[in-house]
Amino acid sequence: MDKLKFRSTLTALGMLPVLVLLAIGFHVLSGRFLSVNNLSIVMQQASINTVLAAGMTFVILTGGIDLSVGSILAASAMIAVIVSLVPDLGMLGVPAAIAAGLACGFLNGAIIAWLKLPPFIVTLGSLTAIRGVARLLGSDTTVFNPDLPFDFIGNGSLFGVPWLAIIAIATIIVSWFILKRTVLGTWIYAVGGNSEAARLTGIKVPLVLLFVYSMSGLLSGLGGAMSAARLYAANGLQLGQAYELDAIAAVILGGTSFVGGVGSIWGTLIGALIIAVLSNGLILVGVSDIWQYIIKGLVIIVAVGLDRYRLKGLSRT
Amino acid sequence: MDKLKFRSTLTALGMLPVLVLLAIGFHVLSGRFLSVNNLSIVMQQASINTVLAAGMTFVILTGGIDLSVGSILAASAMIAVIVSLVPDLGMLGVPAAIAAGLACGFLNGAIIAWLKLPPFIVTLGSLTAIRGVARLLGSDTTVFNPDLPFDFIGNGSLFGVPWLAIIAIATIIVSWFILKRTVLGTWIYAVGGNSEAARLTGIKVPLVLLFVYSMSGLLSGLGGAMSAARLYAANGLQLGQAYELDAIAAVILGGTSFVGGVGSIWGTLIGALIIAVLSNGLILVGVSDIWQYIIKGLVIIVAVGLDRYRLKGLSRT
Amino acid sequence: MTATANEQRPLLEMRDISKTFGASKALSQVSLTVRAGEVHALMGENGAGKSTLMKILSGAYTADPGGSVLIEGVPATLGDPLKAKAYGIAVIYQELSLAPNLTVAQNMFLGNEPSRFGLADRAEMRRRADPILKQLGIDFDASRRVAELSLGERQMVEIARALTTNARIIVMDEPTTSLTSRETEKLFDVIARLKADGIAIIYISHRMEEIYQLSDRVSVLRDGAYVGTLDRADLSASKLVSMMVGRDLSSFYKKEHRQVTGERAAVLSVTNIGDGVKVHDCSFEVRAGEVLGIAGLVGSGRTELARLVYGADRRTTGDVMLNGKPISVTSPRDALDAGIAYLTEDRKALGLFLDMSISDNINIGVIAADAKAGGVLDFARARERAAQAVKSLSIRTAGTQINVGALSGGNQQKALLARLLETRPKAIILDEPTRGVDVGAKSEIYRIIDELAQNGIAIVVISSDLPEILGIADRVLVMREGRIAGEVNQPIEQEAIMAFATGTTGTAA
Amino acid sequence: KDLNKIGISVGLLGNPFFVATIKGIEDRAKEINPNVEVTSVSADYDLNKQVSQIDSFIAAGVDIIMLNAVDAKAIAPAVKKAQAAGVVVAAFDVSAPGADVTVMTNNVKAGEEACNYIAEKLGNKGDVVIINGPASSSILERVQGCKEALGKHADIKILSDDQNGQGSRDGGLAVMQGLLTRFDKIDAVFAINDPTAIGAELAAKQLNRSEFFFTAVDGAPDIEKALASGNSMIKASASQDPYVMAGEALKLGVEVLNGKKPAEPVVLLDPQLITADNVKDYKGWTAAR
Ligand SMILES: Nc1ncnc2c1ncn2[C@@H]1O[C@H](COP(=O)(O)OP(=O)(O)OP(=O)(O)O)[C@@H](O)[C@H]1O
Ligand SMILES: Nc1ncnc2c1ncn2[C@@H]1O[C@H](COP(=O)(O)OP(=O)(O)OP(=O)(O)O)[C@@H](O)[C@H]1O
Ligand SMILES: [Mg+2]
Ligand SMILES: [Mg+2]
Repeated sequence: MDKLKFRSTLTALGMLPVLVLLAIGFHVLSGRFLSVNNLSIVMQQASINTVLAAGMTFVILTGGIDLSVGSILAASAMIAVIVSLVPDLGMLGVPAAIAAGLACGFLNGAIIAWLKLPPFIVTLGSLTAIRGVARLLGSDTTVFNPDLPFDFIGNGSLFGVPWLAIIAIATIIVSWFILKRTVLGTWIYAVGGNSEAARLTGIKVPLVLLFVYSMSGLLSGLGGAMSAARLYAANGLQLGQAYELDAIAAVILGGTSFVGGVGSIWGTLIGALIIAVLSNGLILVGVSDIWQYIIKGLVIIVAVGLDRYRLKGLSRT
Repeated sequence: MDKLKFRSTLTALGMLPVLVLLAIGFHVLSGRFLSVNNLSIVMQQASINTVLAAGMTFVILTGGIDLSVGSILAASAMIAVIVSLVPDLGMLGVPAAIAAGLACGFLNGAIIAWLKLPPFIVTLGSLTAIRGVARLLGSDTTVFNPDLPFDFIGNGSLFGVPWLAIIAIATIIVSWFILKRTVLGTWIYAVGGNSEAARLTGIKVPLVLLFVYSMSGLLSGLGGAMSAARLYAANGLQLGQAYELDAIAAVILGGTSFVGGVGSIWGTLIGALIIAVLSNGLILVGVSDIWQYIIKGLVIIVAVGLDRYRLKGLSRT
Repeated sequence: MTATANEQRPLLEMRDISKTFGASKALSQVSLTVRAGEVHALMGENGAGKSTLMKILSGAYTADPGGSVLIEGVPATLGDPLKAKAYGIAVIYQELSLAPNLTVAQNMFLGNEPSRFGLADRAEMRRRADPILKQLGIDFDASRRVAELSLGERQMVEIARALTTNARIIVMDEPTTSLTSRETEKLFDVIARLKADGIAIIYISHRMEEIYQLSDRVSVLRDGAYVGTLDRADLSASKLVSMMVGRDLSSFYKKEHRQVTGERAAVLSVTNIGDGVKVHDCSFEVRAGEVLGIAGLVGSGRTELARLVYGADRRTTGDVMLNGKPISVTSPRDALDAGIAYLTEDRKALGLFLDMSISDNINIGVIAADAKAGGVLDFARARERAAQAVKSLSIRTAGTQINVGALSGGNQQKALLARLLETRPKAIILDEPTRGVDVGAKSEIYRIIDELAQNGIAIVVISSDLPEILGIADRVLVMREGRIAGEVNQPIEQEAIMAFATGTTGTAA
Repeated sequence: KDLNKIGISVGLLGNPFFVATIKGIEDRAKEINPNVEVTSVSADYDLNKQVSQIDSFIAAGVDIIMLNAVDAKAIAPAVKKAQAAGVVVAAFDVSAPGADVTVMTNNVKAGEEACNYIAEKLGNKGDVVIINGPASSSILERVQGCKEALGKHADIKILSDDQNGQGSRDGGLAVMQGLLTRFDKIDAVFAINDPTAIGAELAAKQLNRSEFFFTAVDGAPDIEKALASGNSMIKASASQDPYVMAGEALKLGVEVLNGKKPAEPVVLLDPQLITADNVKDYKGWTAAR
């Protein structure tokens, strides 16, 4: 029994040991990593990816994938800044961005759920199409608002904790609540575990799919607003390129299975933090850009390897 | 019986109707698309992606994924150009590139097959790490060789057919042969269809996985040589960025299932051609860059949608 | 009882139901009438269309237009599982439909969760789950994940799920295929109670004795068409069989002609094998031409034992010897090379390649040996082997190039068996070889087992079907909690086996 | 204040142009303090990434951030943040609003020179194609300069200016293949940078089209060879000197660090048009210095 308990604790911890190891390693090497200041920077840097990865967790739990998060982020950020330029209504930029993200996600979900097309192709299509829309929104230039009314989101902090980080944590908590405490959450896991079985028990699988892609879109929209608030600007072409890979990496590093049905949102948080710590730590240590690539790649592989090994040592199957 | 036959023909045809429709559409709009000259251009433009997608087909048939193809292509192209600069041994650039690709693929395969780590994370890691190596190879600059000894590969043609296209077709034929005519091919489908059952029937699943990732690496290496021959140059950072998405899109457009076990290499060829026709056709018609994005994205979705609809009209499930 | 049932208005009427899959017709104009409070058995060969008919009832499939379904005389629109549920129809599916990543309790209430304002009420779920599990005599915890359960245990969960809803009609599509007599009895108790409450039960099974024991009426399907209905009073084996197969089927499982003497050399000997978790310290040997039965309750570790011997899982202790020589088995490949073959109990998940052809499925184990230079497939040889196997095992199919997934259960099982036989094994372990297989195919599989034994192959048969074990085994080992609890020799008695299995007599023999 | 730590963030490392800028910065920095620690990172044209890098540089305690802004407008807040943390920001190649010093090529002029050359060579009459690139300020300015130059001549027609060659050989080749099929006659092509021009030239050679010529902007090493060979269709490139440019930016930055305000916060370096005739005197990006 003790062994069982110990094991389940270790499993739940997931990649946390790797994260801690990395943090300590970087601190030893740079002498600055664990300063309050730097930790707040890391949290900020992780925040947008965390929010995207939370949405991605929903999607991957159902066995799907959402490649369009970066493009949705770009389009929403454009909308956030454009709306923020409207006199007096500037604060509406944030809800506008979120609504735009939700709309894009809903569209993805509708096509996937009702037309039953493969998520990879659908979201690859929208990755491209929405990128085009994002560029169109700003006539292919940067839109900029130095007096962004909601800039506190991007650069302010509450009791020393950056707002960006607070939003990210709140996202994780809400996601956790949905996944683990509501009926909908169980359905999401069920659809990922065996979608045919879910259908046979009367779960409306299309609605569940619609929900997860909408959620991913909504959170990408939120990410867009966060990005706009951080940068006071948005650019339809450059913003969010390849963000889907980082988001997916966070989810998978966090132990969520690609085939769906297995995983936790806390794992995703840790995965996102690992990615941010790596990026920040390597710069702090003064590793050159080229070697950053190489080291980052290897660390990702080694981290999952360690994780596998750790679990294997415990079970025998 | 007749209806059955008709149906199976249609299924085998896959996306061919979409391809034909696109080609005719572009020809009507531009009046030039179907010229011999332009078709040869399209074939050339499709060729590298076709070669990558062929390797990707092997991988996806086993239920895996290879995100590192673009990076391997970049590294191999660097090697091709660097070796081509060695006096008298210049022609060795091509085998060197292929060998380098094979080595990278073998590494991916070894980690996936023996350490049993998830392919997405492993190849995401090598996507990053090998990108770093590619940059390192050229000390982060463009290497070029205006007198490339094997430039005929990239720019020459045989009886009017570009060498690039010939290589791509040859790759497809060899892949078809392996998949459909050899024992190994049957094993690949078996592993993708049900890897646990494959293990229980005595198939050495790790060796099969090792083969498919090695194959994908080898073909990425070939792609690198082709790219170098075409451009007389290589750049470790820029070359091959996001090529994995195009390759995967070609495979999935071609009807290969993401969960493995179902699909054909001819479908992949058609998928790659659709992507190339879209890119070329939209330029020919004079659509602006922004709208190219939007239209491309929508066409991809609509194409798969049409395909689904077509198959649905025939069966009732 | 039949008299009162006869007078009742039918609870369910299905009229002229047809179903087409692509180009093939699975059901044509089938009608079925079920009354409240009766157990209505549905019989037919593999592929007769029983499951398809039930899936139409449950809304998993939509029927072709033309037919109708009436519940209490009122036309019902089915066509989606939720609607069927609203009409009070619950189904225990043949192809288990559980989400392996969820817990037992979550699976039981899937789509039906006790909740407040959309929040899952776990306490309530447990409160409602526990009595149902107890009723079925389930001793594993409701918080276990289904992925960790054995096949038999999963089947119990599937049954438990049907009892969570207040259904008026419960369909049980082969609920006992992986259950042993103890679990089956529990199920029968539950069925009796449901019946008393006026609930109609449609019961599908290939086990004749269950049909005799349970059913009030029996309807028979053949090749997708309705053949007829028998009242309990008119029930007889020969009548049923001839309705099902359209011809007479003489006796099944005979073995008088086979005589195994103690002198024959042991082919497969296993000593002290164990994995430290589910199997401990098991030893046995099988002689040439002998059929060794392994019995035990659900979850007693029989499958695990077989997988250890076959090298599918890693063992921590023990040795395997073949023909007196120790062999090193660390993977299924090693076992096959040595001459040990294993038939899995879960043919869909662990056996067949459903998207591949029958020929490929039969040949997959030997294509490498048959291949021409360079690993090029020998199509002619493969075709020949497949055709030969289809003939000698009488696999009923339109051709060897169609997907194995399109075969009925019994024929799939024979195709899988054919694959093993192609490897020419010296010893063969059959795990539930007749799971979900109809009477005709069953007797053919017994005939094949018999032939193999006569050819001097050592055979181990794991089965939850006690009559089957009694019928074909020369000697029976009984497992309990991962250990061999005892051995039963001729004459083999059911009581002796059950006593060892439940632990009511002394320990290992 | 001493110069101990420098952080460099450029749009895309791996472009030889930026490799030269980094070398320029390192060489100048070593002259000032041989033990200086230089960290260079690539923002991959991602503003979010660049802002993160700037944050990390601030946390790492650098003295100067050498900034090649991914976005000439939107980088402003990050620059302000760095300065508030006491870090000097020196921009090069792309302007960065509020930066302590900025040294860049006059991109409008570069476009102008390249296209004046076209106009001159065509006798102020003909059909010109512009191969565009990613919409960054320097590229927008080059196209603007080019259009101004060509716009002066009523008989010069611009056939296409909205195709994106991605600023790479690869993209230039693919786009040019399409354009050549689309237009039967072209008189000249302006490519927004050298790799695009080289890729486009490959397309022309492949299709046996030679009725036109190319000009570009950059003066990259590969174009030197092309120009020197004499048989290239690329006739001119308005060259920049990244090594000098970035080195200059660092020098001015160090002055700011030492409390000396620069006379002119924005220094525009004039491009030099290199052609087959003057290429042998051109000191390229990779030249030893
Ligand atoms: N999804 C499907 N697609 C195509 N054919 C199917 C499908 N499901 C069933 N069939 C076919 O319909 C026929 C009836 O199958 P069904 O599963 O109803 O048989 P069954 O009587 O339940 O047999 P068993 O006793 O083996 O369970 C078979 O020929 C089968 O191959
Ligand atoms: N993958 C697994 N993970 C954890 N426990 C498992 C797993 N598979 C089986 N078990 C457990 O191992 C025990 C033995 O299972 P096994 O399948 O060997 O039993 P069995 O006698 O063949 O029963 P059945 O008749 O149900 O197939 C069961 O208690 C089961 O819950
Ligand atoms: Mg059935
Ligand atoms: Mg079993």
